[in-house]
Amino acid sequence: MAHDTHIHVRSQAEFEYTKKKRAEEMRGHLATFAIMIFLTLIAFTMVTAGFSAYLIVPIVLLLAAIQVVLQLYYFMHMSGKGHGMVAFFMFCGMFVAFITILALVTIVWW
Amino acid sequence: MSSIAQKKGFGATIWDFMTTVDHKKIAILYLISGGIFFLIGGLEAMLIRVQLAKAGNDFLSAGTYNEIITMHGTTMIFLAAMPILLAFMNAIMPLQIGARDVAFPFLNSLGFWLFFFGGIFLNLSWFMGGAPDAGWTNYASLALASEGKGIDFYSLGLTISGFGTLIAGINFLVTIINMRAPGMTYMRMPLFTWTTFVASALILLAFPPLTVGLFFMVFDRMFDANFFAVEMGGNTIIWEHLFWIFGHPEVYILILPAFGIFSEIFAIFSRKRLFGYTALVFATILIGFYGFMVWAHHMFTVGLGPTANAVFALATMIIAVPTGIKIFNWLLTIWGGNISFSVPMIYAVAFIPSFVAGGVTGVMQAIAPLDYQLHDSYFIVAHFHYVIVGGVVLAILAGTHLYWPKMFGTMLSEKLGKWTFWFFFIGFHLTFFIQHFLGLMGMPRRVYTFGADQGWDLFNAISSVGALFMAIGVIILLVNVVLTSIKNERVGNDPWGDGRTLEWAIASPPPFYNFAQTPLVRGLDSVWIEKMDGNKKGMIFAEPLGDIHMPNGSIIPFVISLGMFIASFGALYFLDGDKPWALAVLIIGLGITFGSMLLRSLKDDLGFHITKAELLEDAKGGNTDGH
Amino acid sequence: MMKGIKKWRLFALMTTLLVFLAGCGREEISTLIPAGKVAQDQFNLLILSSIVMLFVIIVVSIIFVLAIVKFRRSKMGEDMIPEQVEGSARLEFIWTAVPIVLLLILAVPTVYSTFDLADVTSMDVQAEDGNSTHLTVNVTGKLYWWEFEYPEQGITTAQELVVPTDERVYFNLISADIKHSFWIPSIGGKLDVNPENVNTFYLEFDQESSELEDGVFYGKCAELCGPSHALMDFKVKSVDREEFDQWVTAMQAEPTPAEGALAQQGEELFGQDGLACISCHATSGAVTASGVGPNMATFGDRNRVAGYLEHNEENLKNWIADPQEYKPGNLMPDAASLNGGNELTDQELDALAAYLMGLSVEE
Amino acid sequence: MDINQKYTPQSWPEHPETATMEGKNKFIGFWLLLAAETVTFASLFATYLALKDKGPSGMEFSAAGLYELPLVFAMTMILLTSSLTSVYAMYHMKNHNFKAMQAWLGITVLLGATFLGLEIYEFNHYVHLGFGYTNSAFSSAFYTLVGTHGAHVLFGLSWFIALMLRNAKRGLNMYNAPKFYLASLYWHFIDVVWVFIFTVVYLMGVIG
Ligand code: HEA
Ligand code: HEA
Ligand SMILES: [Cu+2]
Repeated sequence: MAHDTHIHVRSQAEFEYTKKKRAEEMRGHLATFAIMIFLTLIAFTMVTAGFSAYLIVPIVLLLAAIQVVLQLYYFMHMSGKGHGMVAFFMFCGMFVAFITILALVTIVWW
Repeated sequence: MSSIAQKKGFGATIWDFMTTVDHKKIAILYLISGGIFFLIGGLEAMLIRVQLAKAGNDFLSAGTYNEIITMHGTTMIFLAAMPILLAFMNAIMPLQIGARDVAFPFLNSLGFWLFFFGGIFLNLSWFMGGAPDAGWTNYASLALASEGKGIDFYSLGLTISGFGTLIAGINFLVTIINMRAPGMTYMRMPLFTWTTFVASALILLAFPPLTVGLFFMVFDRMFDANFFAVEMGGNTIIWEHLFWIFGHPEVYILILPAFGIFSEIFAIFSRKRLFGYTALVFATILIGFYGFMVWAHHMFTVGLGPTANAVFALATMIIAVPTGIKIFNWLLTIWGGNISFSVPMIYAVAFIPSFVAGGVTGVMQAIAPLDYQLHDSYFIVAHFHYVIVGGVVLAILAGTHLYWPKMFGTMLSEKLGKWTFWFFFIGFHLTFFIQHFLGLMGMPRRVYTFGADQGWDLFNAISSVGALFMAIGVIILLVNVVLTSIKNERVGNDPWGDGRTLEWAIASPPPFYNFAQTPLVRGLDSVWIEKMDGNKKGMIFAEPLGDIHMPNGSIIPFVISLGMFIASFGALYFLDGDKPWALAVLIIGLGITFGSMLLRSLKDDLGFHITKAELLEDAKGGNTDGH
Repeated sequence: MMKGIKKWRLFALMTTLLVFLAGCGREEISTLIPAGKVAQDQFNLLILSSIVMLFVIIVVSIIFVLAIVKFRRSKMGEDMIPEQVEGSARLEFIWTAVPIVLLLILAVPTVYSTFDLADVTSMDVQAEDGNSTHLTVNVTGKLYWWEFEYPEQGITTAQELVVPTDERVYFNLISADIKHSFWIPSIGGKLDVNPENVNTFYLEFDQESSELEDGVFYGKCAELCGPSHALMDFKVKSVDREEFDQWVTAMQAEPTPAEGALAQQGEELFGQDGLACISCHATSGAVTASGVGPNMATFGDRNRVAGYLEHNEENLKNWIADPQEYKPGNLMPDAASLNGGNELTDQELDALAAYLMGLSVEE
Repeated sequence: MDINQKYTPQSWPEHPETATMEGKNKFIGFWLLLAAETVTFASLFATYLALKDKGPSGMEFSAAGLYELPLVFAMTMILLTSSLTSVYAMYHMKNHNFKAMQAWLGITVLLGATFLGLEIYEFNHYVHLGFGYTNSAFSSAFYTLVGTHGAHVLFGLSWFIALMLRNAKRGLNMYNAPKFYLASLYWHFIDVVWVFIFTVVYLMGVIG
């Protein structure tokens, strides 16, 4: 642990390059955000518009799922380098979450 | 017990342990407190068996009996078996992967103290108006109706110790993911490390539902919430689901590390590489995975409907396959080996038929329609003691003998060890084998007495005699520990002579900084590889000798946990009205906890360095504890 | 049909074997001596699975014993280093495949039986006269006693279930308080008695209980429900259909007044002007309301006092005087508290006992 | 690692949050905690769904009649935006621009606090309608689920504030960079949970 931080000073070109890359990434995040707002709008409008519940429920759930994927993969960088184990455990967690919810909505009230 | 104890005064030793963040010392703390809880749980088991020794016995009253079985189950599972396994994980796993310490030494200590205070809190219920009495499963309708504070002790105590366990689980996972020595790929990790990994993953994902369930329980009982209050629309089956979503993975949290310990033992004492290492690893992962999909097999009689019952029955049966893979790979490991029957190996060998017997009754229970008969009968009690005592407890006893030299630098007596084994093993089968038939003969579990007219007298009496044998075995073990510590004959790195993994390449007990130089791992069973290559040291190094960075000890984890402990008493009583002090206690307790957390985050604690010179000095003097 | 009988012979053989092994549980209560279709099905599953499990254990044991006998160090020599075998794909395949096959053998009857035993579709089937073709009993679990209501017959009894033999009897189960579980081991597996929902299943009684030594099957509560969980027993009388119908008729009739001075004094004490026991305990079988305490209409016919004590006046009097002593945590007030704080005299207890023992619908 | 080591944007590593061993450990450990939190919230959601609209006979409240969508919509927008502002903060953290990071974090905190205020207002409103915590199984489950989320928001806010104050004078270094990063991860996770809350509780509640 003693030797794990050696300081690496980047060349100006390297530095400019990463900076540009980051700025681009940030624009991507802005777009992601716009999509999330848009999805939320759709969800709320659908409900207020009063379509049939059979139509709305699957769609709003799908929209929520998309939003979550956006959050996890873009804002939280879950696809980034060094996130292999992270993704694995998050998926395990989601799996357990899923069966828990499935069980309690199906086999509690008979 | 160790050399440190003799050099320092008693007070200083205590302080040392209270502030330690060293995984090896924390392991000792886990072992001692888990051991004491095991004795308490065992004592409760003896009381159960005395009460049931004859029909119509009135040794214990009905209410007391329910408290005792509840505390027996809870203590054994949460406060004895799991912590003792955590002790071995702490002591051995970082050494096996060649790490300097665990990923979060501070949290490691916090995890221990939370478990410890949670356990003490739970057991104090005996002296403060009655222990919990709704069974270790604490089913909601009974728990809500239970008078007194017992159930609140249960909920709060398990919440606290549960947080401790969760922290330990995260800590081990990160350690294994990040801190492996160079060359220690996942598929070169010793099996005990693998099982630690999977068990920790189960802890990570199984404890949250329990915590949530316990919160509901607290809210329902103390704040008039209605999660389980039927007349207010609540539903008690929710508790059953949450409990078992936790509860079934929990039994694999117990058995997987036990499998790990036995895997090490089979290889060492057969002097042979584990047969089908890859299969063993994947079987471990599969068991962990399936473990989450079968919980409703504890609820076959609840009335979930035939579809749910059939699905869960089939899912449960599947677990027999990976478990069988393990059993047969172990058999093939000893097959063609050169078996030395030292005490750990005797346990390992005895484990196989015992556990298989328990496992196959598990599969019988998985047959849902048959389980309608077996459920909540003594057949179940027989099943789970066969897997737990025949699996987990045998592993704990084996591990205690196997790793005692590594933890304390001296060997437990082989002779007394064999006496313990025979008493315990015979007693175990005597106690529990016959309980299968009691169950089939119609005896329900959790009955404080039974009438003489039902034909269960003889078998119960035999069962109680068996328990006595087990107690004698345990007492011999205690004698063994005391005598060994008095004699204190020091041993070298590899006292069993056939060590295969990294923990056997380091001094017993290891210096507080573990490996002075991080080892380089060249394959599975790295020490064995080096030995076969004629490298006497048992390892080669991945780095030159240099300064080592170490974390400082800290009393803060202790204080944080103490604060929670104090606050729990306040939480227990502050709604009572007649106890105005309770609110103050609650606030003071929380104040201590949050204050010390704040202190921790404000004060930078950057640790210290051991210099190369000191390390060289150490190596020369053979001084192992670094002081 | 022939084939079926042959199968039964094999099972009978195994049965004797197992019963022998089990040191013969009592036939009133042992799952090993099934006395009805459901228990028989479950027993067959037990035998089938035991055979499979025995096979597994034997295979493991053989390998195991051979290994530890053949490869001990005393034989192999102190210094011998065994070959470090990595594994074998073929063996892995075998011990994956064989257990799967064994499990499939178990899986088929498991699924079949799970659905079969849960099949209550014919419960509400009605015969031409508008009555349903099968008997239905509503069971309510209460703190340490059982109530059995026969909705179509309009009668209620407690603690002792009376059922006809050789037909399907359907049960609706619900709890009035804490979760219980309804179990008659020799007749069939248990089903939980939850506070929030009605559970339904069926049982069949193939044997008349009068053939048993004790004259009744034993039933149990199988789910921890408080201090007296162990004592929450009930009994089952299975009688042929004719006798059952007679019993129903007798239950529906007005109870006959108590005979004899002592019993009449007891009736007085039991009534509103005495201790008011009657406000919790009905004494007529012809009620459908859910009672606070057990219905006493059949008390004299019972096999046990309080579900588990021997059926005699002594126990009855002890029980009335101090119910908490016999079933801790039960909801019956002790006699003194009903009597303005005074203990009942022996004479009063005698009277109550005489009255209660006289309550009967069987002749 | 030396806590007093000063960095320039040039010497600041590309992934400061995982550049040290401590950072790496914290990073993985925190994600694991989030996996556990996922299961925690799943248990709460599952219970809520099982108990939705369940209460004593004659209960006057139901999800369809109770919830007020405009308020929830406003809360959603605010929280989503705060997620974006915390992304901005991390953007500047990686560029080693401490001031900008603090500023964006400040905005995040303000948005979060507004959200929390609205939630408290909402709860208060329901309670005044007579929909108290102990009213029914439904009310207990609702308040516990949404309230647990609220508690997470509160904790996230305190965390941000503590970090901002503690490091105001020190600036960014390798010791606190992982902490800032984790706090922002936590914030995103809170947002993820909220997405499900507004979908499953409110939207699906309103349509009945
Ligand atoms: C360490 C603990 C542990 C372990 C490992 C297990 C392992 C298993 N358990 Fe057990 N169980 C408990 C602890 C454990 N259990 C406890 C504590 C309870 C009761 C809780 C309570 O109610 O208080 C319980 C209860 C319990 C029930 C509920 C019974 C009831 O209450 O009605 C069931 C039902 O399916 C079950 C099944 C199984 C199965 C199928 C396995 C399997 O994992 C076993 C697999 C192993 C083998 C099968 C043997 C080896 C395999 C071979 C040699 C291959 C060939 C085998 C075949 C083809 C069969 N268990
Ligand atoms: C890890 C788990 C574990 C372990 C190791 C054990 C170990 C034992 N258990 Fe336990 N048991 C459970 C977990 C465990 N049990 C659970 C979960 C339940 C269900 C509870 C419930 O229904 O809610 C249960 C229930 C249970 C019952 C059923 C009670 C009932 O349903 O009414 C019985 C009855 O025989 C029993 C017996 C025993 C015995 C004889 C041992 C023996 O193996 C114990 C051996 C140990 C000793 C004998 C130590 C003795 C020590 C001394 C004598 C020294 C004392 C001295 C000092 C304190 C200094 N257990
Ligand atoms: Cu299980």
